[in-house]
This record gives sequence, C-alpha cells and structure tokens, in this order.
Amino acid sequence: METAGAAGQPVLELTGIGKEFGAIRALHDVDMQVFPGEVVGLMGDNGAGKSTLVKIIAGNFRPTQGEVRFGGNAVHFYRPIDARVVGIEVVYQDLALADNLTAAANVFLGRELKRKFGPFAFLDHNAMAARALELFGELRSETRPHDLVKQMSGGQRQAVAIARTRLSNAKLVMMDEPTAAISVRQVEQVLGLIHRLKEQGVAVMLISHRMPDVFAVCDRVVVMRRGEKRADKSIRDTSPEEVTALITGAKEAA
Amino acid sequence: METAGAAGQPVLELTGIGKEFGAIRALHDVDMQVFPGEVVGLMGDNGAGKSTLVKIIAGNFRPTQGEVRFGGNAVHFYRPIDARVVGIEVVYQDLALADNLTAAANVFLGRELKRKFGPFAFLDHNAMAARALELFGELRSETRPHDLVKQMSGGQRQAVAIARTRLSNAKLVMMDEPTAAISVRQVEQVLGLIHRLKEQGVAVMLISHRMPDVFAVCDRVVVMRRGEKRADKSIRDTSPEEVTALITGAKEAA
Amino acid sequence: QTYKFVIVPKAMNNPFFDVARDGCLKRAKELGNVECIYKGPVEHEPATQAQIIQDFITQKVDGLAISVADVAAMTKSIEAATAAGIPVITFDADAPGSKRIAYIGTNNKDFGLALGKQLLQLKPEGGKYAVVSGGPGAKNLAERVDGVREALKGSKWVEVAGSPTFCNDDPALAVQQMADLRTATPDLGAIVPVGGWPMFAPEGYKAFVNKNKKDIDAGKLTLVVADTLKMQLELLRDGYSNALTGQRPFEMGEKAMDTLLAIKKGQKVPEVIYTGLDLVTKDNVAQLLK
Amino acid sequence: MAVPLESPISFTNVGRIRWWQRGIFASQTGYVLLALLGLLIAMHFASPYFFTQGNMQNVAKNFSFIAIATLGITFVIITGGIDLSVGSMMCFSAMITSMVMSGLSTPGMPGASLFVHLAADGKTVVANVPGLILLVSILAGLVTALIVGLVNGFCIAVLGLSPFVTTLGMLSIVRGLGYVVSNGRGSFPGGPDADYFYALTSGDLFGVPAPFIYLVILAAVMAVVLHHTSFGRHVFALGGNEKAAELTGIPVVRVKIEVYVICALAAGLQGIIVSGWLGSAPANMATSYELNVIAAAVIGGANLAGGVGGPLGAIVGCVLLEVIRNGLVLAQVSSYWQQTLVGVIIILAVLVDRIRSRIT
Amino acid sequence: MAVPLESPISFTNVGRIRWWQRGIFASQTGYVLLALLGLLIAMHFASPYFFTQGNMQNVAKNFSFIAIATLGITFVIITGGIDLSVGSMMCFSAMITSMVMSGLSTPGMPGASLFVHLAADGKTVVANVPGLILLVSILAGLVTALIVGLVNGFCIAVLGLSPFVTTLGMLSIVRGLGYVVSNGRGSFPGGPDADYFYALTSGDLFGVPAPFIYLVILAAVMAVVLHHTSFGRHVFALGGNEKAAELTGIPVVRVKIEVYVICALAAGLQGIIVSGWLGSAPANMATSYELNVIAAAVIGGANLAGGVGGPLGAIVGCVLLEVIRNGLVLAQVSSYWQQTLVGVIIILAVLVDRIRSRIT
Ligand SMILES: Nc1ncnc2c1ncn2[C@@H]1O[C@H](COP(=O)(O)OP(=O)(O)OP(=O)(O)O)[C@@H](O)[C@H]1O
Ligand SMILES: Nc1ncnc2c1ncn2[C@@H]1O[C@H](COP(=O)(O)OP(=O)(O)OP(=O)(O)O)[C@@H](O)[C@H]1O
Ligand SMILES: [Mg+2]
Ligand SMILES: [Mg+2]
Repeated sequence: METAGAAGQPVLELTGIGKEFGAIRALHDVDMQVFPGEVVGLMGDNGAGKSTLVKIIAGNFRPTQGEVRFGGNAVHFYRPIDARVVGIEVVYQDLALADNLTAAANVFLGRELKRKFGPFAFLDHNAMAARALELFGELRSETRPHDLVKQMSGGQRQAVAIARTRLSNAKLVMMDEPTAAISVRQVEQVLGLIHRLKEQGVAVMLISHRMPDVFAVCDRVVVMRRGEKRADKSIRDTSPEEVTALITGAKEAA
Repeated sequence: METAGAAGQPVLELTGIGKEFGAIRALHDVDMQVFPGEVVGLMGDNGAGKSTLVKIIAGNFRPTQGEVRFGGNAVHFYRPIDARVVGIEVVYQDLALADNLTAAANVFLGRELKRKFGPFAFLDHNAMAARALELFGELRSETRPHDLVKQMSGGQRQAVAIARTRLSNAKLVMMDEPTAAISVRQVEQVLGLIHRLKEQGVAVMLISHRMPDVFAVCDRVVVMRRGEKRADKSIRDTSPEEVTALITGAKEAA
Repeated sequence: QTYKFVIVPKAMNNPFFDVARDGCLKRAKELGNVECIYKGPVEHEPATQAQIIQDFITQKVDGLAISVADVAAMTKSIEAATAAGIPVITFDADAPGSKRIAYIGTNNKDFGLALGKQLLQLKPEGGKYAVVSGGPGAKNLAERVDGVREALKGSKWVEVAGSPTFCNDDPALAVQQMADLRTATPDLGAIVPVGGWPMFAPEGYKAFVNKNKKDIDAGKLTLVVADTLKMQLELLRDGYSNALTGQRPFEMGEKAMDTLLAIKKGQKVPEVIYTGLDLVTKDNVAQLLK
Repeated sequence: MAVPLESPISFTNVGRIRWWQRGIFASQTGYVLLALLGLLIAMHFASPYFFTQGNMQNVAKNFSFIAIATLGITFVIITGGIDLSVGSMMCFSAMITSMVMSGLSTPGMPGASLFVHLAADGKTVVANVPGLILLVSILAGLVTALIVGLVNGFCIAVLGLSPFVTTLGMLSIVRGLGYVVSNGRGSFPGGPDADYFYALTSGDLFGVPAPFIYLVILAAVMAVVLHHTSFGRHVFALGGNEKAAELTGIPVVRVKIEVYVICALAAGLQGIIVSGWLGSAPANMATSYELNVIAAAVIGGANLAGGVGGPLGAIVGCVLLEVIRNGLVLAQVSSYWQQTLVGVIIILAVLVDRIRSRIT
Repeated sequence: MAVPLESPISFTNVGRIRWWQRGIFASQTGYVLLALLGLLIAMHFASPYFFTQGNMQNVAKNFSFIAIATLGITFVIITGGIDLSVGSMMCFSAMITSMVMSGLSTPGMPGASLFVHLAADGKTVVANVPGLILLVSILAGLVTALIVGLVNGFCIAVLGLSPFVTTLGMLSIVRGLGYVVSNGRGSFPGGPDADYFYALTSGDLFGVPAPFIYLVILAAVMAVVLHHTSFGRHVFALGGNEKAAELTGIPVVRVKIEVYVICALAAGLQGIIVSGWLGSAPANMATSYELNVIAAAVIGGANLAGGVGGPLGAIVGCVLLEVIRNGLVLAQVSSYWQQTLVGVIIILAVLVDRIRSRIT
C-alpha cells in the first residue's frame, strides 16, 4: 500500500465542521483531509456523527460551522446534485432507492442512458438493463435488473446502491456501510472495487463497523466519538484493538 | 456448548415450506427444526430466501406450500400478532420502526405500559422511558429514549429494534441481521444477549453475513442457496471455509 | 299515447326546484297521459346540465323544460334538442334568443324591483342596505340584484360596500353573512336576500332576528326576503320578517306540463308566461298560509 | 430476564432543548397560530367591529360548526387516510335525527304512542317522558353515522380499498340517501322536545355558545386519547409506518375501523348540532364542507401523509378559516375579491410556517 | 473504468412470468377495465339507447371533457402531489380565451385594430388574418394556465408548502379572479374566428368527436413521456421516494414545477375545449370538477401516495365515471337514487381489483 499523505493537494479538506440538530450536537469542530488515491476509514460508535459528516460533504445538509474545500476550492453545496457534479459519489446508509422502480432504473437514476431521435431523447432501456446486469455481475450479486427494488432482499438493495457509484468518473467516493447487508463473497467484491478505485487515483472514504474490512483496504483511519474527531492515524501505526478502544471511549485520544 | 439436537420436542418445525412471488421461487421445500435453548445460524447469499423464511415463520407471509409447527402444534399465522402471541419475537431486517415516534414508544409499540385510573388505562410514559433507557444501556447503545426514530443513526435504529425482543418471555427469537449496522462493542452485547437467551432455554435463530459472529454463538448452521436448504450442520462439524463454499455455491451440498 | 316530459332544474340541491317538481308531478298525474321526469345537476354547474340534456336527447324524450344554468351554453343544447325534434321550453331562468318555444316563470328584473319597492314602501325614509345573493354566476339572481338596485335608485337607500354577499345557496352561510353584515355596519337599515336561503335555516334565522329584535321593532332594521315557501310564511306570520316576495314554483311545474302537452298537440302557446309574484306582508300572510 | 444493569449512559453531546425548540413552538400549529394572531390584528384595524363581543361570539359559534368534524377527521388524517364523506355525513345524521324527532312526536306514526300522547285539548302533543324523544333521536342520528363509519372502515381496513375512492363513493351514497329519505326536501326538528334540542345546540352557558363548550371538551378528550392511551399511540404508529405497525402486532384493522367510525360520529354530531342551530336539516346542508374540514385540519398542521396532527391544530385551522371569512365580510371587501383573498390568506398563513426552517 | 467482465449470472430460481401476471393484467387499471366492461354490458340491458351510435359519440365526447385534465393531474398524482385547482383553472382559462377572442374581435377595443377591420357594410367584422385571433386567444388562455401552474409549482417545490393547502388556496384564488375579470358574468367566444373555434372544439372527424382525438393524441404522448424519457422516470422516482430522488441528483424542484405546470396546462386546455362545446365560459363552470378529475385518476389506478399511475388508467377512470353518469340517466333511475348508485358503483368498480390479491 502506498501512503498518499504527501501526494500533493488534498481532494477534500474539512475545517472546523460542526453541525447541530436542535439540541443535539452531531458534529463539533471536525478537521480532515483526504488525498487522491487514498482510502480513509471512518469509524465510530453508533450516533458518532459519521453519516452526518458524509451527508454534509455530499451536499445533503449544510454545516452549522466550518468550511468544506473540494479540489482546492471552497465549495457550498446546496443540493446533492451540486456535489455529484463536481465528482463526489455516495453510497448512503439508507441506500436512497426509489422502491417503485426497477433495479436498473435505480442504478441509472438521474443519469439515464438515452438515444436521440431527432430533437428527442428517449430512454435506452436495453442498454441500461445490460449495463446494470454487468455491474451486478461485477459485484457477484444475484440481482435482476428488471425486478422492482421494493421486492428485493436487503443485500440486493445494497448492491443496487453500490452499482450506482460505478457509472461516473468520480474524484471522491464515499461509502456509508456498504457491506452491512451483503453476503460474504460480495464483501470481497466491494473491497476489490475499492482497491480498483484507489488504483485509478480516486479517493475513497469508507465507513464501516467491520474492523477487518477497514484494516484490509484503508490507508488511514479516522475515529469519531460523539461528534468529535478522536484520532486520525495511518493504518500501519495502529491496531484493531487501539481503534476499538478509541471507538468505545476506553482510550480518550491518540 | 450443549447439543440441543435430542433435547426433546422441537419448538419450531418446518416441513416442505415453499414460497413463490409471481415468477420468483423465493423458497422451495425447506425442512427445518429448532429446539429450545438452541441457537441456529441461518446463512446464505443475498436473495437466498432467509428473510422470506423468517417472515413466514413470523406470520408476515403465508407459505405457498408446507407446514409450520410451533410447540408441537400446526399453526397458521394470519397476522404477525398471531405469532407474537404464541411467543415468537422477531428483529426484522428492515427494523419495522415508526419514524414519527420516539425510541421508547417504538420499543413498547403494541405492548405499552399502562397505569389504571378507574376504568381507564393511560400510558405510563415515565416507566416506558426508564425501561427503554435500561434496555439501551444493556446493549451499550447511545440511544436516547426521547429522540424521534426519524432522527436516529442507523445503529441507534437497530438498537431500538433489538431492545423490543427483550420485553416478553419469548420461546423463539429470530434476529434478521441484527448486527448489520451496529458498532463493534454493541455487537458483543448482542452476542452476549443471544447467549443469555440460550441459557434461559429460548430458541434463537440468527441470520447474519458475519461468519465470526455465527461461529461464536451458534450451535448449528443452516445454509440456504437460491431458496433451497443446502446444508444443516452442527457448528462443530463444519468450518467457515466450508460454509462460505456452500453459500457461494462452490460446494454443492453437504 | 303517453308523453315523457323532463324538467331539468339548475341544481337539485335547491329546495325551490323541489316545489316545481311537486307541481309538475301533480299535474302529470292529473293529466294521466304524461310522465314527469325530474333530473338535473346536483350543484349549479352549466357543463353538467348540458351533458344531461344530451342524454335526454339520446333517449328521445317528448319534451324538455329547462331552468337555464347558463344562457349561451343552453342555447346550443336547446338547438341540438330542437334539431332532434324535441320541443324545449324554459322555466324559472330563461334563454332568450334560443330556439325555446316558451318561457314560464318570473321576470327576474321585476322580481328585484318588487323587492326594492316593498322595502321602499315599508321604509321610505331610507338608510343603508345590503343584499345577500346565492352565487356570482347565476344570471337570474344578478337580474334580481339589479332590480333591487334600480327600485332603490334615487331614494334615500344606499347600498353598503361588500354587498351583495354570495352564500352559494348554503342556508347556514346566508345567516352567518347576515350577522356579519350587521356587525360590519351596525346602522344597517335593511337586508334584502334575493332568495329564501337564510329562512331555510329557521332557527338560525330566528336567532339572528332575536338578537336584533329591538332594532327591528323600532323600525331600524327591515328584512325583505325573496321567496314564499311555507316555512318563510310562518316566519313572517310570527314577526321574523317585514315582507316577502315570492315566485310560484309550483305553478311553474304545472304550467310546464300543460305547455309541453299543448305543443305536442300542435296548439299555439304564448312565448312568455309569467306565473306572477306574490307580495306578502303581515296583512295577507294568513291568506297565503290557508 | 433481569440482567445486571449498568448505570445508563450520559449523553455528553446533547444540550438542553430550549423551550422554543420544543412542542408546539417547533410545529406548524405554532406558526399558523402566529399567523392567526397577525390576521386578528390586521382584522382589528380593518374593521372596528371585529373585536366586539357579539362578533366574537359569532366567530366562536361559527368555527365550532366545523371544528368538531375537524377533530374527527384529524384522527383519520393522522393514520394517513382521508374521509371525503364528512359533509354528506353531517347532513344525513342531522336529517335522521330531525326525522326521528318529528316522527316520534307525531301521534299516529308507528311507535309514537310509546313516546307521546295528546293533551286534554286534543291538539297539543305532550311527551310521556320529557327528553326521551330527544335522546332517542340523537342516538338514531349517531347510530346512522356509526354504521356509515363502519362501512367506510370495513372497505378500507378489511377490503383494502383506497380511502379516497371509498369515501368519495360514500360521499355520493350518503348524500343520495339523504335525498331519498327526505324526498329532496330535508327535514325539521319538531315535537315537544324540540325546545330542549334548540337549547342544547344553539343555547349558551354564561354567554359561551354551547357548541363551543362541546368543542373544548371533545378537544381535551382527544388530546388525552391521542397522547396518553395506547389507542392514540397506535393511531400515530399507523400513520408513521403502517407496515411496521402491523409487524409489531398493532391491531391495524381494528384501529383503522375505529378512526373512521370516530370520524363519522364526529361528523354526525357536528351535523346534529348545526341542524339544531339552523332549525332545519336541508338536503343540501354542508355540501362540499369536506374540503373545508380537511383544509382546516391540514392548515392546522395535520399531515395528509400521516403521522402528524392534533386537536389544537384542528381548532387553529378552523378558527383561521372562520376569521378569514368573517373578517372579509366585516371589512366590506367586494364579494368578487373575497374568494381570491381567502385563497391568498390561506397560503400566506401556512407560509409563515416556513420561518421555522430558518430558525432551526 | 472497464473491468474484466464475467458472464452475467443466470437465475435458476426465476421462472417465466406468465402474461397474466405482467403489465396491465397485474394492475388496478386492468381490473377496473374489467369492471367497466361488466358495467357496459349491464347498461346495454338497462337501456336500449345505450349502445346507439349517437350515445356512444356523446359518451366519447363527454368523457374527453374531463379526461385531458385527468391526464394532467395524473402527472401530479404520480409525484405524490395533488392539485385541487383544476376545476377553477378550467373555468379561468376558458374565460380568458373567450374574453380575448371577443375583445380582439371588437373594433375599438385596444389592440383590436391589429386583428380585425370592419367590412364595407360597416357592420360585419372581418379578421385581418383568419385564425390569428383564435391562435392568440387560445395562447392567452394557456399562458394564464402556465402562470398559475408556475405559482403552484413554486409554492410547493421551492417554498415547500403542502400541495393540498397550496392548490386549495389556488382553487379559491383562481375562481375568484374569474369572477373579478368577468364581473361574475362569465364570457362568450365571439368574433370572426368563433366558428373555427367551435369547429375545433365541438366538431368531429369522420364521426369521431374532436376532443376525443385530442385526448388520444395526448394520452399517447403522455405514455411515451412517462415511460421513455428521463423526465417521466424522474416523475416516478419522485413519487417512489422523494428523498432518494433528491439524493441521486434528480432536479426535484424543476420536475415538481413541471408537473404542476403540465397539470395546469391540461386543465386550461380542457376548459377551453369545454367552453367551445358549451359556447360559453360561465363563471361557475366546472365547479367542483376537481373531485371528479382526481377520482377518475385514482379509480383508474393512480395512487395518491405517489409512484403509480398512467394515461390508460386516467382514461379508464374517466370512461367509468361517464358511463355511470350517462347510463343512470338512460336507465331512468330516479334522480335521488342515482347519486347513491354512482357511489356504490364507484366502490364496486375498485373492489373488482381485489380479485387480484386472490389470484396472485
Ligand atoms: N435529521 C436529524 N435530526 C436530528 N438529529 C439527528 C438527525 N440526523 C442525525 N441526528 C443525530 O445525530 C447523531 C449522529 O448521527 P449519525 O447518523 O451521523 O451517526 P452515525 O455515526 O452514522 O451512526 P451509525 O453508525 O449508527 O450509522 C445521532 O445522535 C443522531 O440521533
Ligand atoms: N414481496 C416480494 N415480492 C417479490 N419478490 C420478493 C419479495 N420479497 C422477496 N422477494 C424475492 O425473494 C428472494 C428472497 O428474498 P429474501 O429477502 O428472503 O432474501 P435474503 O436471503 O433475506 O437476502 P439478504 O441476505 O440480502 O437479506 C429475492 O430474490 C427477492 O427478490
Ligand atoms: Mg450512519
Ligand atoms: Mg434478508
């Protein structure tokens, strides 16, 4: 594994990010940098604020305090599409699927493949189904492109959400517990996918509660606790035990 | 670990269970027995039919073929409440939470604690909140009883769903991926909980994609593949590698 | 030979047309060889009425009597019916200039004028007055309002701003509006509802009157109401209003049957048949109640 | 299953919720209330008569005329359903009540001899037991409502039909039955007990109109039921996530039937009260009131998607609608513009709620 | 990012979906169509006039009179919204069109000189360019609808107000404006182009009523838009899960505004066509049609919770309502029972859909 720490400019830079929901301080003064081709693991107890951080970066929430810089520029995302346009892809923890559409339709939601007929552009259903099947195959997932997402099993739904990120040339891919519901062999595929992204110079942020996964693919691990960042360590300088201690609060900071 | 195989009558006995959704054969000819005080792991690829099986046992779907026997009697559950009444508790994969209610309200949904005032029974809000906090504490989960479930993190939601099963004296507890979204230390608590249930003679069915968890608590592991049961082995007679091979179909049957 | 005649009201939810229906049914029974069908839109809505006329044309009924919901729309429908060989007359609300053979009913302008004159007679010294109407779209009601205004033009009566109010034929709303009008202008000298709506809610109406009893007895508030349904006459008898002006819907129903039958028999009928107005005050109320 | 219990965790990252972030102050109801206050002030300047005692009594009475039905429909809306039959139901119940009342009071009608006899003068009708006819006729009206509510509930909960279509059909059915039973004419309360009836519906207690008193009592009961009984909790759960409610063992079918019955009963009671005030139950009574009733509930903060709503919101919505109506007449706005203004004010009132997204 | 691709997995546990488990046969639309067929047969026996050519033409025309508006509202319903202002919108657009048409055709009115001149006899008004006035006036009506649609869309999508409240307010606003501009009187198409207008709206082509032709064309376009363009896909996604639609980068605000604009335009066009047939645009035209229009869409299978609906369903719903209306008049059912029967048949028609849960 290469260390990406000094590989020039960070793609993503957070300074003093804070977020309050009424009386709940979900995030407080979080600083963080992610570099191209780097895989950062984000760990923490339930409710530590990981998903909230992801959603802020993805333009889903606006931070109460702090600044987000992407590709060197300060950015203000008002809507998720703004983040997607600059090259941020996200697998949300709640998957963000439209239950009444098919798997293929969900994968291509918001960037449908089209065929031009004169001034009109019509959906290219076949191309989308074929490509979706390809993507599911790549993940070794038994997901049928024409099935409605409503009727799918938990893992199939997750596969759909992951397949989405493969459609564009993102600069940063954030995955919020992408392996939570999927089966043993797909986990390997997802980790493999993360590896490939890394090789292509894409920065990846992986949120997971599975220690082995994090230690298998990440270059660096960031630990959150009750909305604050408690540690930010190269994976080589730490151990699963230390990270666990940091997560539970047994160890205060590193 | 005790072998429960011969410990008298099974609590749950499935014979020839099949379930079709239109053209999809989600389950086919599944036979299975679960004995009191036994922990059975149910594993399989995504879409293998695990959740469907759980839902059939829980009275959520009716099987297309086959018979369910509980406590020795053939049962026909028309609604989930029927199953709950005879002593089956379930943690559903999609958690089944009412987003607009608080964590405490969700835990006690359908069996609220009440105080009598003459002929009227009013909700005992304080008692429920206190008990819910106790249950969350037991799971080491940072979940606040008065928060709305809508505002909760994925792991907090899961803690709420798990806490529910602790309210009654169930004979069979089925947990559909209870540890998918929760953090390292809560996983231990859930496994501990399963152990305690087992000691009390409760039968537990654990669905999980996490091999170590299954091997840590289960007495027996059942492997499903594309709707069929492929293996049913005592945990001592198998290995994670074999189970993985069975799940992926690399090994056909055992 | 028996004839199927249809009377089509503007809206079935208006008790006025129930009276016309009763007249029609009674006459049809007397005549023996006539069947009276009563059918119209539930609410006052012209397109639905036009569709219903179409359906009756399809059925080839023998004659139509229509209370016109919208003149232009009905003009076309009447033309279609006439083209299909069905004679059409209008009642209650006319479509002048259409192919209808006759109109039976009230001259609404005269109706309004009569209401205004009654008020003027009761209280020539004038004051502020307000009008309550049914719906802004109804032409016959608009004519009545114009009639009231015309009768009072040049007198000492002035109309307040915000008049007329429209109650959408809802009795409850009509009473509420009367109360509101009085609150808005405490020295309001008269309220003239151009339809019987407030009195269709007798208790609500009484409650309103009782609240203002002093002023009414002192002649400071005068209530001249249109229509003369039975309950209205009773209210007038008991002193809850100063005067009523009524049309004769029952007669309209009867005459409609007679006229259609006459047309069918090839007789000549007058083009306009006014059923006349009843001017009712305390003095002659007993006689009308019989 | 007692397990050794650790002391509950303290939540270091949770502050105190300030009063204005909580309860009504953080709800649409609160903000619409704010808008209502603004409107009241505006009306005060638009017409000096607005805040007179008489007008306030009128307003209090008028809004109580739809508020009880709004309370009922709020239950249905919280479960995520809708009931379009309330207007027809109001009319039908009122009609049945008056018909039974007059029927039982007419010597010679079947069964009337049990309730009334003729006085010595051979003309005056005297009740055998004063008040009994009233009781029976009101019960008759309510039982009618109950039956309609049961049918609605059965179609929706058991047969699984869409609430919109079912209650739209019922709107038509019940209105039609009203025309059928009264032959299009409506009916009038009558007989020896009619005076009690009028006293109960249009009387007042120390200057407070009777319907307003009923409203306050029912709203209080509703608040308790919604927030302090398991039925109320189940109603909310159903609106939040019907699937989850079913899975956790809530008797979904029963709760659904119950809310439609409550809604029909509230509409029936409302209709009976209104007919008492009107002194008649005309066949076109309360036509298209369903939209007003639903609008009042929604303006007050109930959410048609389910899961949110309460009695206070229902009342605030009704008051707002009535103040707009009454205020515009008082302000002598031209009738043509009135309708336009009603719409504008409704939209502005809920727009006030948007400040909430600014300050939280 | 090409990766070596394995051959896609085959799904051994998936059978063939039989034709009757798929598409329309597995949808509410299909079952309501079945109910409709049953109803048609029943009507045939109830009245010999029902299946006459004239009556079929009437039915075709009458249902096209609400069907175009129903197509429009179906878009809104699929996104999970509602539009109560369609009835008012129909009236207002029609009114503006007639007013502009008569206005531009009256020499002396501002701007009229650009369009018409007096013929030599000093009385007959002649159009400068035949058809131009028609075009301008129809455009005026549609632009009005467009503006109202934009306001609806803005309030709902940008300000985040509830669709029910917003469009209820708009119902009132637009109806009120109709009264204001026409002074309560409504308006009439007139001038030299009126004949073209009548030909276009109430004429027929080879015996097929013109509105029916428009309907078929628009429904076909709608089917293509919904199922074969990304806009259509986004409409469905919005109704399925608005949050997810937002997160996946669908321009939710734009799509929402667009559906309300489409709905308003469809209602406007519908109103213009109806007014051509009526020969007038009275101020109370299409009162409370919104409920019919929504009912037609819902009966045809659109789901008010969002995510389901289509043009075929909209049309089936409209036909069903019209057949009930027309059939009951033809069958000479007593007027008072008619309303009751309408309700019963509506409920029975959707009840047929419940067989579906039996056979799947
Ligand atoms: N919309 C919201 N409104 C109010 N509070 C919220 C909201 N979203 C999250 N929170 C709160 O913020 C805190 C952080 O939540 P977050 O979802 O970021 O946790 P997480 O680290 O992703 O946890 P998990 O591992 O369980 O997914 C939690 O206490 C949660 O209750
Ligand atoms: N309601 C339904 N309608 C149609 N098909 C369904 C339905 N529910 C499940 N299925 C299908 O049945 C199969 C089994 O689904 P199930 O949810 O039981 O899988 P699972 O083993 O729980 O998978 P996972 O590990 O991903 O949760 C899947 O192919 C799924 O698409
Ligand atoms: Mg999370
Ligand atoms: Mg599952």
